[in-house]
Amino acid sequence: MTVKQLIDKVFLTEILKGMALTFKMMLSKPVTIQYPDEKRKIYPGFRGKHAFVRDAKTGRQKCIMCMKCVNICPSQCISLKKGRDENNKPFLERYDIEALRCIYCGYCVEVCPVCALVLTEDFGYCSYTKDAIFFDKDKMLKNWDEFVAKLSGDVYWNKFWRPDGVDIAKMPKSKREQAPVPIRPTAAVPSDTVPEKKPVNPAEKPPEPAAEVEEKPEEKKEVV
Amino acid sequence: MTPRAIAELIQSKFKPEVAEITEFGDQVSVLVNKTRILEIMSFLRNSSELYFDYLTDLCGVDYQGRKNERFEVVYHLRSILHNHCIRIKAAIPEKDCKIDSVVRIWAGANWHERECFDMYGISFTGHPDFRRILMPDDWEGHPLRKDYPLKSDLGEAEWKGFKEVLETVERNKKYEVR
Amino acid sequence: MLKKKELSINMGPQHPATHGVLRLVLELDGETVVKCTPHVGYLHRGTEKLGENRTYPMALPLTDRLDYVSSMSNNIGYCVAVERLLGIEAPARAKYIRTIMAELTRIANHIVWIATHALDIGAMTVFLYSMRDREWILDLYEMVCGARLTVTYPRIGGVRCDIDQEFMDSCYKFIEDFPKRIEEYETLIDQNRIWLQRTVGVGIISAADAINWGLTGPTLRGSGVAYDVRKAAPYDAYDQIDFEVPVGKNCDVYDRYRCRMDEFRQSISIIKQCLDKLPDGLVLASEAPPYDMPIGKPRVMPGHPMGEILPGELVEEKVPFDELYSATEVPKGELGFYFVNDGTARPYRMRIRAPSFVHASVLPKLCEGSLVADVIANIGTIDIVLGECDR
Amino acid sequence: MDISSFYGFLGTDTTDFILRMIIMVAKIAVVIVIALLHVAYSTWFERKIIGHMQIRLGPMRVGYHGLLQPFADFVKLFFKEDIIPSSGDRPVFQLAPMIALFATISSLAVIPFFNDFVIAKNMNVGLLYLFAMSSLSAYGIILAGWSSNSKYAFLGGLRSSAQVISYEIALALSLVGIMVLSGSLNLVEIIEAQQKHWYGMYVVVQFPAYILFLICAFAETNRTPFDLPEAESELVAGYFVEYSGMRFSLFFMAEYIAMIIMSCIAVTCFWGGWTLPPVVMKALPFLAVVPGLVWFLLKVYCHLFLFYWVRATVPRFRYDHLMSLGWKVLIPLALANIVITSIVKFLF
Repeated sequence: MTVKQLIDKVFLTEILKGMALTFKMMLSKPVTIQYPDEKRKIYPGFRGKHAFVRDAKTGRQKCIMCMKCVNICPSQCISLKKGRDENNKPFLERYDIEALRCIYCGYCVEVCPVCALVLTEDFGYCSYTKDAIFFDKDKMLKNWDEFVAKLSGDVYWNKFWRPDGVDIAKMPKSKREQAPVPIRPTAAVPSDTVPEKKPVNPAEKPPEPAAEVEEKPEEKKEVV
Repeated sequence: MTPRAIAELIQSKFKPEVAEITEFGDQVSVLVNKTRILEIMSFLRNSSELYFDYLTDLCGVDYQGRKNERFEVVYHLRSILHNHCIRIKAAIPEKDCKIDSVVRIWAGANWHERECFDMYGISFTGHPDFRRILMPDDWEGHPLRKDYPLKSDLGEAEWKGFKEVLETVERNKKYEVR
Repeated sequence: MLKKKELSINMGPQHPATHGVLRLVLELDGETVVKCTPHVGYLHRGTEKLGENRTYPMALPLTDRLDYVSSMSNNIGYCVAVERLLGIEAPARAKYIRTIMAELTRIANHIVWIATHALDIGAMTVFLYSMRDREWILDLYEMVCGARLTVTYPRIGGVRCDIDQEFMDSCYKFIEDFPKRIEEYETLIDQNRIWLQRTVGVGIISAADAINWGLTGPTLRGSGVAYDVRKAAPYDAYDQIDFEVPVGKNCDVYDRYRCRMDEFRQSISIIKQCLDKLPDGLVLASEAPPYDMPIGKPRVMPGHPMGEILPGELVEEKVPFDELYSATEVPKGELGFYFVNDGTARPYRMRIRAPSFVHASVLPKLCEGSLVADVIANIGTIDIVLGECDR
Repeated sequence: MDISSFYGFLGTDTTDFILRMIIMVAKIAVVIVIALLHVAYSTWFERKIIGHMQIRLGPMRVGYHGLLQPFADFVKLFFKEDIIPSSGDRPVFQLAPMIALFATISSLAVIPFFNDFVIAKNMNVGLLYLFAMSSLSAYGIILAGWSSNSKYAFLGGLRSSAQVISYEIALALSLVGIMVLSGSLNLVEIIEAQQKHWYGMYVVVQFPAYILFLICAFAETNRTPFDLPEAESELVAGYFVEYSGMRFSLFFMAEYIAMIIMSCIAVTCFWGGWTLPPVVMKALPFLAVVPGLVWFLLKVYCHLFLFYWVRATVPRFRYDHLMSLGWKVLIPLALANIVITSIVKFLF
């Protein structure tokens, strides 16, 4: 045993060093965040509460009922029902996400060909009932409104709509051309006055998603 | 030694036991009969040129309807000294669903074999502490078998503790926050 | 005559020091453990069965839930395995990104380990210091993939999205800062005489025994066996990176602690090299399967009248199966995936060789004959997560 | 106790006796209330100190920086359900926390807080009384561990009894040096004896004994690193694992009062109690206007801070190491200290 070791042993050097560290830390700034009062920074692309992108032109969701999200959801928490209106045009009758089953993998956002789905940056949603965390079509749109109300700026872009570093050539056309979505309604039509189930006039509809409505479900059938 | 060479060495040593050698990528598997598995394994463990001192993994596979022998027990062996590995598979028929335990050779096989029994119902003779491991002790059936129902409308018949669980849920309903 | 009877204690499944729902039945003679029987399975979710009924991309998020403190490494292990099975080569950039992520995860995992291990032994402050630093890594995860714990960031054939400059800067800053943080932990415990008394000479397992029991990772390396999958069978960018494998020599809890502390430093060096060398390019291989991978039909023997083999039907001629065992070095040890593939996009058999499962099995060997307090030190030193152990 | 008052009761001077009794009761009430307030705020103080040492904030919600937290805790604990294990020994289970609390709280009787303020004045076996009471509180712990009929609690109780027995000896021995130097067991006289020297504090001449005393005090009060009886990672909570609500808080209070009492003993025996060293008083005579209680409390707070500081820094001992430290290190050192002190005292 060297002299130094002896000194260390008798005078509890290492414990005193530790105590010096804790004392120093006592005077330094704590790292705690007082949560509801201050919030930590959330990075773009955070996978939180589900929402439908409200199309600024039509004021409705952009879903084209291609069933891709339903099919790849690993926890099978999405269900979709396609209805036909009186003109025999398909429309989204039901779209339900059981958020309590969701595992927030974000596959649905990435696979959606028209970027209709988004996992927003809201994470603090909880409730005493399961119904409040069961998102149907209207709630998904409402989630979007709540989310964009907190955003500054005019457009929103989710990084999983077209992930960086992935070959764009392999993405569907609508995805390649997807621009950041405007978050304030651009058309004169206020969103809540648009009837959800109005008879569809093909001329009024945005051409691109309508074109895909016809082909996607067939493609899905092949897959299964 | 390359996996291929190891497989051929095993074949030359235990000619009648080796049923098949398959290769995928750089991995070679040797299908052997289960009767002399302990002998083969001791050879692999103790021979100085092979020296498989390390049992990486032991698991079962259910080939229901696909192969003659329904089950296979798969041993992944590795030699840390020589840095080579091999896969040994022992075919197990459904009727005689047991095989000798290799716990005496690799102590680490203990829990793997218990799990294999738990999931496939393959018995390991000579195992020191043979009982279920992941499933409850009173569980019926072996969940990883291919004929185990994924979803069942049998309700309580699926698991006899199910009824009890339902009763407990009913009893505890009054404590639920509304 | 007085009759002697052991006091049996149920440690767990709800116990602050069993790191989850591990249950140990201890037979005590005074404070000495005579017999220790671990019981696992309280967190069994049937991941292997679930995996057999999902396509390869869909089963990827399941692996997050195995070892939930190092979910990124599990993802990478799974992706590497599936890539080997499907014969896909990830682009170089993706490989480097994965290596960075795997090493960040190693740091994050070891942080949780040192935190809980120290907390079990009573050094509460280390817990909070290290959790502070883990937060940074979780922020890095969130920056790159939007999730903090169950990341699902890698995907088969690469990674989900590229890393950006903000991530690089933050990561550089982290690796610059982190050595100081390690010194803080070490100031509190490394030479502390109480820590030494609690760890040196406790939970000894010799190198031969450790190999025989199938231990891997730092738990094995603490016994002086320099076995590391990153060196033995390199994957991702590990063959282009220069790093050392720290080993212990006394085979006790303290040496395993030292091994992990040294791995912190090695991981920092690996991350630094990867960031420096990071090549340009895409992060997803062009042949990578899409998320909605078509399931396809199982391979059958040629000329079979049914086209497909029905259950229960005996087929004399064998069906070709692809079999692959792929191992990666996750922070806890060797995570192996064994796939049997019948040609569909679903594994016919998915087996997860979880390091925690093997490590938990060695507890009786470590604990028997030692004191109750050593049981706690031993649970800490094997670094188990029950999500992975029970699968 | 002031024995003369009992003579008064038998004699004619009854009013005088009643007056003395009233003063005595008032004194006791004041001391207990202040002690309990100190307990309340020492929990807050501890949580804050340890919080900041662990780069946290500690309680922040109840009142300004959590200042009302102790009361919130009290209200919560008071209204919590009192669970008694059905297979436990019910009367003993209920009695144990009270024994623990009252044994510790009665130690306050002999602590001289300032100039003449001692509840039991002229108690000439003050130190012995303190030792007796602190051992008695171990009964509460042992009984709690036994009566809970839980194995964890039982182990905690066993550990506690062994720990208290072994450290009691070292604790007492570490104070023998003080007794030798002051020639008294009366705490007031010990303080007065310290005033006779220019340094005014025995810590200067008895530093090793002081360190021994501190270590033993940590062990006596079951504080980290000697918190084996309640080691939360091994025995969950040790002897009070089955206790809840108010009974739990009695143990809690007992622990904190014991800590305060240990600090008081350290201050009294080593730091000159309410006095300042004569050399300081001579240099800075204006300090005389500050009441002695302030110095006393300041010294006590410093010791409490030390308790918290150590808790934030060190890991927990293992049982066998604890025992070997007590018997193989502390007791021989304390004995050596006694021998050296006696020789030095004899020679000079």
